[in-house]
Amino acid sequence: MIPAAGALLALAAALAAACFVRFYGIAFLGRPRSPEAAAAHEVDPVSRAGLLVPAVLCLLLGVFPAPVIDLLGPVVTALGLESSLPEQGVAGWLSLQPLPERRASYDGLVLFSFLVLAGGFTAILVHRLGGAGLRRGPVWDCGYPDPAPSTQYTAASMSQPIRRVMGPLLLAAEERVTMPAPLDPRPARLEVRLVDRVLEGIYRPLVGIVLAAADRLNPIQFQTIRRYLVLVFLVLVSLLVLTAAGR
Amino acid sequence: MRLLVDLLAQGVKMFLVLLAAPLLTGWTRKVRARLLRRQGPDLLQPYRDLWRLLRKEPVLAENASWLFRTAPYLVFTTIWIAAALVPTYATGLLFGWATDLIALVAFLGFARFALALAGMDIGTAFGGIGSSRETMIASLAEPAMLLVVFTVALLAGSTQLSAIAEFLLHEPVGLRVSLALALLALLMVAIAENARIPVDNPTTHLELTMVHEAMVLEYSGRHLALIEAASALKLTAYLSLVACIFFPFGMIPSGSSAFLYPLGILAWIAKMAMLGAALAGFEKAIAKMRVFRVPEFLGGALVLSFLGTLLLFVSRVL
Amino acid sequence: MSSLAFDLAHLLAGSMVVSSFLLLYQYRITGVLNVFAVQAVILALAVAFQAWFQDAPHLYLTALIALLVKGIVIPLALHRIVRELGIHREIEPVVGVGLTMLAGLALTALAVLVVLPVTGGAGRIGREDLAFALAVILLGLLMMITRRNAVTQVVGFMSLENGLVLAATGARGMPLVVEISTAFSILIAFIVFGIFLFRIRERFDTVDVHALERFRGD
Amino acid sequence: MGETARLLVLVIPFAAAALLAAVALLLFERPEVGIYFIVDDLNTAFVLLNCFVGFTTAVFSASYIAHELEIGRLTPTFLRFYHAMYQAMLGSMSLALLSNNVGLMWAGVEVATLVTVLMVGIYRTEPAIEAAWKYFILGSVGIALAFFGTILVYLAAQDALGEGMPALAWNRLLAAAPLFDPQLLDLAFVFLLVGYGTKVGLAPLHAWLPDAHAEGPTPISAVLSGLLLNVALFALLRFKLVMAANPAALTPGPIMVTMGLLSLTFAALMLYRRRDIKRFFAYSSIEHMGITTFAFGMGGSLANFAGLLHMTMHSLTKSAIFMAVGHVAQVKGTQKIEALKGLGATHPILAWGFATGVVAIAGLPPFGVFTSEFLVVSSTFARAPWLAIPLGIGLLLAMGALVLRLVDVVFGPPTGPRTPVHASYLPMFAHLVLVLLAGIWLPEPLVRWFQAIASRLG
Repeated sequence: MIPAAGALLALAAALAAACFVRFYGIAFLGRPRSPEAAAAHEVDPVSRAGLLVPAVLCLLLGVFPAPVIDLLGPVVTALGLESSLPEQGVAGWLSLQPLPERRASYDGLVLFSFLVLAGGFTAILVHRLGGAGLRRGPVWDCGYPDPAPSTQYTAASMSQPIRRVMGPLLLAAEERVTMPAPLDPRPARLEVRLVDRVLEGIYRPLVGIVLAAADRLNPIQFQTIRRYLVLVFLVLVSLLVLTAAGR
Repeated sequence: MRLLVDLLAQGVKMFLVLLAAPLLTGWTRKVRARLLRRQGPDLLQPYRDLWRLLRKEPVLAENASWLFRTAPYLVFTTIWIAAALVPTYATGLLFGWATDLIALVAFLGFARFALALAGMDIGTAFGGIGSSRETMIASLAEPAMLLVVFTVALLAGSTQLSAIAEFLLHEPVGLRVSLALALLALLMVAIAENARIPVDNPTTHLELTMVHEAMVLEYSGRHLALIEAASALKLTAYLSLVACIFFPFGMIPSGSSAFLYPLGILAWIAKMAMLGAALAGFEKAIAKMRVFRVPEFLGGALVLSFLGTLLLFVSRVL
Repeated sequence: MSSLAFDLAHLLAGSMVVSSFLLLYQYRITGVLNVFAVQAVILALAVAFQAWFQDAPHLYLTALIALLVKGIVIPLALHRIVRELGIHREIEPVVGVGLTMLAGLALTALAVLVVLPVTGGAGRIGREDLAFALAVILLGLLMMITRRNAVTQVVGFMSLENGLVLAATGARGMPLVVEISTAFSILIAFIVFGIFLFRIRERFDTVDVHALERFRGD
Repeated sequence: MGETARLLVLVIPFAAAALLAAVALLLFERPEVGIYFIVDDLNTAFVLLNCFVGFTTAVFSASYIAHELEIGRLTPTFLRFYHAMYQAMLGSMSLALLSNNVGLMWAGVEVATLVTVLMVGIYRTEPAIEAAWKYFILGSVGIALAFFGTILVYLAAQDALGEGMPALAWNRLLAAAPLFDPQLLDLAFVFLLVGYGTKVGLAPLHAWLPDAHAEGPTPISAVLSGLLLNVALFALLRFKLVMAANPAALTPGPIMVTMGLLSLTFAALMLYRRRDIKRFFAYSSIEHMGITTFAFGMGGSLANFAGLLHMTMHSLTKSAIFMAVGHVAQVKGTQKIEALKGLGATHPILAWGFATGVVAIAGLPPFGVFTSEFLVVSSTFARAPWLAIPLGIGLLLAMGALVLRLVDVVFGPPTGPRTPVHASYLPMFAHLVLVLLAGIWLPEPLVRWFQAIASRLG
């Protein structure tokens, strides 16, 4: 069932992309949504470096995967997994070959250099042909006059299409839109109810059982001394009977 | 000398794709118009549009950030490389092994990611509409696309495009149901990805229905030119992908002499024209769907591709 | 001689068990105290006999301690406390007397069943003493279970300790150290129990274990 | 606070320190085995642990009791009574541990019980009285049964070792064990298990433990759950050794394993409904004693090693937690968990000490308790895999409850008084550092020492 797993992986990747578009878009792009956001300013270089260094490392790892994989090879075999990736450095141009040469190969370096070359070429060509002029003007927005920042898409609205598609399946999400009567000035209401199937299905019953058991055992704490002695007595007698019967 | 020829062949392929893309869009518009019994725009009209846009000065919104300005270049370059790496008229070109199908899908995914971000940058409602719907469509299209890739890769034994093409060219594959299903799924995904009629109308500016257009609403001047070129290239990439995998006739096997290349190019152009016409015909035959019926459409693609893989998987096992 | 000695030991141990049954039977608290005193006297006799039989002089000392402390001092002190606390009233055992008696019988049978096949090694008197001692212990425990009043619970505990002393003396040559510690524990038990009773009385003027348990620590 | 009281408060740590120093000497030079006293691998470990925790708790109780005097919960007369009883308890526990004569050991445990009964009742409030009374009755019944068990062992040993003192000397008992009558030994072990089991606080016999911990002064709870339970378990182990030496006798393993599992699961479930913080940790002590008994019942050198390690870790961590709880209860003036919210905001050091303790006792990785629990579970897997399931479930239940309460107490909006506590954090953090150290790296000599004991434990 490798294909099914592959499809799920792709679905995961696509959803991750959607989630990061939403995250980056809401956080960094568009017009400031609150007075504090308007007053936001850049952080000090040190924390920016904290962000930048790992990002650059990721890029390098993407472009030169072979050396890293060679490093990880022995670790994988040490873990006892019998097959680690074949030696990478062999097929020139530092290309990555997860499987024997014909089956699949991907070369980070070549593609990245292609990207940079083509990008530079287009930029120069476009600037030479079309000039580098730039003019700033008010937002067009299909002619809608000066839209307020609140018309921007919020996090909930960004996820609304995906929630409608995936919601009922994964999260038992229900959306209810209550539109007021035609003449009624009251605003429409959108209620979204997300039910986490895993939480409801597995964890809540488990916790229920544990607490029920705890409640049933709880009275033992409040017994009289006499009843505790009965417990001691019963343990003693049962053990005696056990040893007597044991013979 | 051999290396030089190969390099030349690769370079020709890249620029051929670039030049052919606007022609393809022009051709599809021409066929669509013809089907509606009207004259339709000149074949070269897309070139003139691109040229005009290229020389116009772009007008940016006040709060447009650096991302808005760099996105067009990013999108255009990634799609151009993706299109360039799909084998068009010859298999086994110099940089053929540099990428395989999964990397290609990832490249297209990256372009979509950058465009969606750019769409949100201006902070208007339409940008949000475009990006959110685009991510929804992507989240369904990508798995379907990958399943198609798996079907083909399982059959051909490799995920490298040129290897697949060679395999399908020479091996007696015979009539396989899973290939037909994969073709259908790939077509549906191509339609969704390129924002063609049933999923999204490329020419419309009706706010509530547009997906791709909503993201690029704020672009103008040379940025818009790049975006338009990119979408044209994307269409070419998808169609040449379909052609390369499912109709590999007339592709020049690697290593043959340089004179055969023009023959290969001609075959490729014919295939492109045929597919373009088919696309135009299909677009005319069907009305645009409501946005929230698109998931069913793409769900159908997903099911088809999954069935394709399953059947193939089963048949290989038995 | 041995059969006479055996009979005498048998008689004394048996009467200890009978006194435990009597304790179970009692309704009134003064009755309980008196029967406890009687049991202590029987215990002293049994220990004295063991001392004579095993010709181990130190057992006489234990017999004396048992007679004095448990036979005389504790019952008198308890009588005084009971009079002070004014709790002569009826003490209704938790479980009906009939059932308690039945349980007592079962326990004695169990004690005999458990001990006799086991102690093949020790002399016949030792085995018998042990069986009866175990019976007295179990009956003492049974008494603590079936009584609500703090005083009768402590008396139950005391009769349990009587069983212990009987067992200890039954074992030939048990070093004196153990006897002293038993006596020592009885003493401590008495002091602590005394302090508690006073303190209990001081606190909430009743000795009914129920009153004790009104507070429910959680 | 009177001059004498301040002096007394200082005397007690020095006395405990002297005792610790004396005991530490045992490590290097062991007196030869006498009729009354014996010093072997097994009890040096216990004695050392006892005296160390006794010393640190003495340092803690110095500041704790001083504070109690200030707020008037204790009068100076009771101060002297408290310190006298503390020394008596330490002495009797050491007597019990070091005695070769089984009767003397019983007497030591008996005296320790009676002393702690008095200490639990020291506040003379209504709940304290009831707790002390309950502790007295159940403790005495347990001790009486244990005494009867000792008599039975003496009877079994009589024909092999003759009469009088030698028949009670433990080392001779161990040597002559194969000759004893196996059925008598089984009977004896039943009484010993029920008797000392009550003192160890195993599930059906545990009733006295939660109330004794909750109502007594906190240093006593720390010593009670840290040391007294270990001493009782030590006595049980002594007799388990004798039983193990006699092949014909039925092995005590299954009974101990069942009682261990019973107390583990029972205590873990009871944790969820406790509202008094000290009673909460008392049940946690029952749970950990259950795990230790389970490990010793399981048998085999790995399980015994794990049991020993777990007992040491438990007493260190639990006494550290009780020290933290003591200060928390003093500062907030109550022991109800609802009223102890937001400790992190008001008393950061105390909160972090408490949090580390609870994380350690819950058996989370870096700490020693995790190492020992891990060894117990892996040894269970090795010998009886199906037993590991209830064990695992019990551990998870307990961890859930502990972490739940931890969140209640340390985080959230602070409630109740914020008076800073001038407490001695030294002993608490000393314990936690030791437990952390044991979690990360067990020193080689300690491991060899424990292994030597474990192999002999059978």
